[in-house]
Amino acid sequence: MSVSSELGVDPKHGIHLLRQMLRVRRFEEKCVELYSAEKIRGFLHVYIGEEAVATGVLETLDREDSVVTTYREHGHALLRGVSAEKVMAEMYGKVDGCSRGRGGSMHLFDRATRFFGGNAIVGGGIPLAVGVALADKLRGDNHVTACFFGDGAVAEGEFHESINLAALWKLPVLFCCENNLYAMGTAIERAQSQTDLALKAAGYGVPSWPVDGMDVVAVENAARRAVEAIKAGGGPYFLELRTYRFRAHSMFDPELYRDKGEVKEWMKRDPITLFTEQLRAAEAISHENLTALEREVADEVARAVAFAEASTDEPIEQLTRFVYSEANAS
Amino acid sequence: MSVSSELGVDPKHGIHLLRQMLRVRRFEEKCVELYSAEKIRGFLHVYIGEEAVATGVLETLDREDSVVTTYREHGHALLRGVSAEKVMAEMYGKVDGCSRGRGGSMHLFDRATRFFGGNAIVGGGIPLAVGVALADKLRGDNHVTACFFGDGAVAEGEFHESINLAALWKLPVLFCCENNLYAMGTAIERAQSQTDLALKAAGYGVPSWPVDGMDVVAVENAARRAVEAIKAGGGPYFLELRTYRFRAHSMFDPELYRDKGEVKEWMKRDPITLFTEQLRAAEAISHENLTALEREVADEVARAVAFAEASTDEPIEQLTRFVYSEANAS
Amino acid sequence: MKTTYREAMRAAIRDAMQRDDRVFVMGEDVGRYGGCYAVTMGLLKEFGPERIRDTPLSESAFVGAGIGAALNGMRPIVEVMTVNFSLLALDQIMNNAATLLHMSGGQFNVPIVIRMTTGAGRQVAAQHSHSLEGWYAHIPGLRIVTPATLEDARGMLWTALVDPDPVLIFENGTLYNTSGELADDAGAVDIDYAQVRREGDAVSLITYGGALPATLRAAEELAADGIDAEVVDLRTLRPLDEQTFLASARKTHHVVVVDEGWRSGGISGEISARIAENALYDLDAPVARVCGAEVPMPYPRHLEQAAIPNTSRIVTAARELVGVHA
Amino acid sequence: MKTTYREAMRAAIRDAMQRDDRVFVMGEDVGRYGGCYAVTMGLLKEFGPERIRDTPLSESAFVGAGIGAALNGMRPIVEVMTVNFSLLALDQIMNNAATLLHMSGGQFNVPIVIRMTTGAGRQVAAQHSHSLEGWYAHIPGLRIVTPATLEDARGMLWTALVDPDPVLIFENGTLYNTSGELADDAGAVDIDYAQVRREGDAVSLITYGGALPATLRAAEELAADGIDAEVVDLRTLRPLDEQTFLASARKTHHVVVVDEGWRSGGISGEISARIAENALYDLDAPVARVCGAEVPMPYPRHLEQAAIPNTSRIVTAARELVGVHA
Ligand SMILES: Cc1ncc(C[n+]2csc(CCOP(=O)(O)OP(=O)(O)O)c2C)c(N)n1
Ligand SMILES: Cc1ncc(C[n+]2csc(CCOP(=O)(O)OP(=O)(O)O)c2C)c(N)n1
Ligand SMILES: [Mg+2]
Ligand SMILES: [Mg+2]
Repeated sequence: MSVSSELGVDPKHGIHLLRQMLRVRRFEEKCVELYSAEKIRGFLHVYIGEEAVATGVLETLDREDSVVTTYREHGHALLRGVSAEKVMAEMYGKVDGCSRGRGGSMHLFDRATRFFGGNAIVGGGIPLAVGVALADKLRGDNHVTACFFGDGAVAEGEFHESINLAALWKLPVLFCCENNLYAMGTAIERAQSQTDLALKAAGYGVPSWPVDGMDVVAVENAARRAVEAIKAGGGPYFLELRTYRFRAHSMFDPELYRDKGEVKEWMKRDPITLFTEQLRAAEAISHENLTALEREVADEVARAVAFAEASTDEPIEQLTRFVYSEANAS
Repeated sequence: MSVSSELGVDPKHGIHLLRQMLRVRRFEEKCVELYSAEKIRGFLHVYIGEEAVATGVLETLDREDSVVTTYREHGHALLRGVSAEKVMAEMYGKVDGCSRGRGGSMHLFDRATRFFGGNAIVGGGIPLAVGVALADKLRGDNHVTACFFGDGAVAEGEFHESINLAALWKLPVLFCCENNLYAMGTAIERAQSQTDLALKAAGYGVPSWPVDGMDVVAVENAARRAVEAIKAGGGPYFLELRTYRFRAHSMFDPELYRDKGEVKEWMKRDPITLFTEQLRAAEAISHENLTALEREVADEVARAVAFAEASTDEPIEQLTRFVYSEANAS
Repeated sequence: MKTTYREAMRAAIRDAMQRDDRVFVMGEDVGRYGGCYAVTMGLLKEFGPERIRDTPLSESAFVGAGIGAALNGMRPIVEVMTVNFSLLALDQIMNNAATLLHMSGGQFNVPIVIRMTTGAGRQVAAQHSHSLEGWYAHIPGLRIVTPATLEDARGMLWTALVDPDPVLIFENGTLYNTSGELADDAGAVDIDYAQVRREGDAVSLITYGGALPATLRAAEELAADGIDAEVVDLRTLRPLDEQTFLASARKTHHVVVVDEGWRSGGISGEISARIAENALYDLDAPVARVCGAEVPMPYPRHLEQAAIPNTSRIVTAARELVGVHA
Repeated sequence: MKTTYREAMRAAIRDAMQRDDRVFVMGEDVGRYGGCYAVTMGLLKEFGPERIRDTPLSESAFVGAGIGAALNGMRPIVEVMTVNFSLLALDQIMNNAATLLHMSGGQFNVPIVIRMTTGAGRQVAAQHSHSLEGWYAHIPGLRIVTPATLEDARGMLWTALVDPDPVLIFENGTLYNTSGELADDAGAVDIDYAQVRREGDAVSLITYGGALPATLRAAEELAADGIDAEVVDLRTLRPLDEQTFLASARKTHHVVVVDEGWRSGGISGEISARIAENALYDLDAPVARVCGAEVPMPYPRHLEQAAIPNTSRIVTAARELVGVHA
């Protein structure tokens, strides 16, 4: 594939990356609207500003690889190939949702794409990822499990136990720390005695790099390098993906803990704007292309909403299904 | 105090250190005997081989400092000033024991000496130590809390959460990792992806040194340096005290996981033999002194056993005392 | 004075901080964020970061640190954001907070207060909707309290802080916005006794915490039918104030236990068992239970509402009980 | 064939490892040490370190990793050395193992087996003596089994592994040395039903796990007095096989529940409540409970023995029950 020198990627691939980021952005903007309209309820955590991270990383995975993520995972699900329809129906709590409506925003699951959820306990998904990777390794399958978690999760004991286990057993786990500098209202300086998170990985002998999480190409390149090393049998890798959350932590957050100015400053590095500009500068994309792209994405979102609206509620009589497997119901 | 050049310490102090180590050794040797005689029951974990560690560290603490330790803590209690009588009575489960017989070998407690136990959940005492230190700091008291735990505990999430908290809040905690190379039957290489434990501390910005835990003077010097730094406001310190457990993990351990040869090799570095030889070489102690010392220690142990034997059982009617504080009993 | 449950809790914390230097608050986002449920909003400014301490996401360590600080003379209020995350600290709670006094032969009591939000009803799905206060009540050494009224939100904290032993305060998330009148001089209340919130003689509805409002509404509905229900608010789940609910059972001869927690092996079974042990011959019918459905909480509103006790299920249960044997 | 409970468990593991490649064992000291209670002794040599995996002291991570491996097609047997340490893994157990199937709308079942030693009686004091199997039985999504006989030690594991959902096996530490005859072809047994271990018509003694031997001895003593006790071994604490114990209650009209766990809020209350709900009018007396004393376990033998159900307490309770109403 031809790589544009200014761009660092093949222009076609560049447009693909942009489309992926846009899909996530527009989908979530709609979610925020739908939250106000009370179509979506409970907790809603959007990824706006952080799209380059999941986009770059997930680009590097194969179908047989696996993904474990957090409650801020709409983007990850879409990028992994779960349809916007199914994700939106899930947000609505409808029976056609990717988790049959049982999970909602924080618990997107999809077996077909090896998307192991959607975990809302901070750090709670990390041991699962280690186990998924262990199963692959025990079977002799050469796959990677990408595990996403926030800077906040790094303080949890489970992170440490898990990375040690993965390193000790040389498991194919790609630890993707989405460092958006805050855990709810707690800035990383108030949560970590050592804020250079890459140093944590060193304590386990795990190779790690900090990556500019606002640069989708940088993320993709770093992830690709890591995935290759993992698949070559090198054991786990840790990527610290430096990014920023443009919106509130959840829909309940009054955002008292950070300056508007700080947010504005980061917004100048909006990964979508940045990359669009790069594509424009490299003349890889025209104004018309962009408009078409936006229209395409808007259509996808509209279809998703229509699908969710049309989908039905699970009958109340089915409340206690899926507590035990059906053959095993008791 | 005059420091003998070969010895590295004042001879008198050297004899004191030797006595302390001997007190622990002879006490525990008796415990093992009493276990076979079924006077002591349950779990019994002896510290034989590791005495230089607690001896050196505890030497550096003041009365107002605090100690939190594990289930392998007879030595720590004795060295901290809990009487051998009270410790032995506790091992017997008698009412005059330092925990009134309720705790047994793994749960020695003594408020008077700020000995906060005796914790039998691996890693479980570490957060307590952080809290004890936090209380001191909040009150503006310049004291240190020494927290002992094993190499095995370093794998527990609680260790990481706790050292981060202590470092973040610059709390006066002395983390003393008793690295005896095994957690029960699990060698450190099979538990830690990175066996250089000092590197762990670096991940939190906590200063750390490995120390020869078979050399009581080296331990004392390292601990003193750390305690001084902590009291000067430097926040927590981490000492990796390299030692070895000469006996089985507990009285139930068939020791299938290590070579007799390895144990023999380490026994050549018996901290008591080593230090006795040093004292002899420096002519700081004579054969007669040694004999007298042994007699003294034997007497202490004998008195402890007599005391424990003479002490009574808690009446069964008192079974449910100390579930709630007495004024609060319900 | 008009206030809310949230404000009453906050007033209680402020009051305690002012009265006793040894009191401090520690937990995730209690400071700069203002508290996940805004209970501690404004307190950072008032008391500073030493006494309103934001912690990292390290439930086991900061709960354990609270226990250690309590051992060493402080009176910590540890906020675990929600009961769901307290599972990460359960070892500290059960193996340290609840046992240290006993293991040390009475030497080391643990005067800690641990607050947490509990319960379902806000569509936050399976991992964020547990009602585990009844489950925690199984653990000797702990005191478990469940303020359900403004008075208790305002008054239980100080009593809990004065208590020499660990007290866990469970605040049902659906209650924070409850508003009403509270006496200007409202202060400490006991944490020993259940309370009859409504007198009646036809049926006893025994409940606590988040289920109290629905239970009181059910009593009103029943009254409209001529069934005079007594509502007992347990308030403290450990130790249980057996006398109060037994007296009610003896009076009404019919008992419905209402508990948002899962039914099997929950506190509802304990209450039923105690009534059977102590007042079986006073009953005109078996004790009935209206509990949470035995399911990890689903996200959609209609399923969630079907999974937790609501007024109509309580009314139905009471009617059946009284009807059958009336 | 003469065998012990320990050997029967080991045979069950070996058998499962041989039958199914997806089965592996993971836990602290299961390999080189040979298992804290020697259950896995020798298996490392037989199956190698990939399938008999020693883990670091990281309960949350290795239990979670077991769950992840189960999600991804394996059939892990995770050994948590004792129930006391399982508290560190409770978040993984409750918030993942028990909920993933539901949260994923039926997509991700978790075919994991978690074994742990439980119970008191060995003088290992408060932090090492919990009996929490009844408490775990509160959690929907889990199956809780408590093998108390050689047959069950030999047979429950395979059935648990075939089960598509998480099964927790609680092995009472006092049972490991139990020895007796086991059929040479002993194999899988159901994990659905309680079992009557001794028939009788005067009183039902309902129990499980570590308390079964003392209960059977109590039945013998009672028989000497002419009181013919029926002993029901619950075997599975979640879901409870209500029919079996209700049938027994209906037959004997007198019930004593024997449970090593703490009394308040334990499984004993649940059983009492279910009997009240379903068979109240068949009873001649309130359900009695003989449970663990509500105290963190003290170290001395005489106190510990006084804290757990023993034959004489069971006999006394049964005599009182039958006597009063005979
Ligand atoms: C164990 C646990 N504690 C607390 C919470 C509440 N909570 C949800 S998200 C969050 C912040 C997590 O921050 P981070 O890991 O940085 O992820 P981010 O939200 O920034 O993506 C907190 C405290 C939780 N869900 N789980
Ligand atoms: C949380 C927990 N898991 C397991 C155990 C069982 N156990 C007791 S001691 C021990 C080994 C601990 O090793 P280490 O920390 O190195 O201390 P050492 O015994 O070597 O002094 C284990 C696994 C325990 N007590 N607590
Ligand atoms: Mg973050
Ligand atoms: Mg060790």
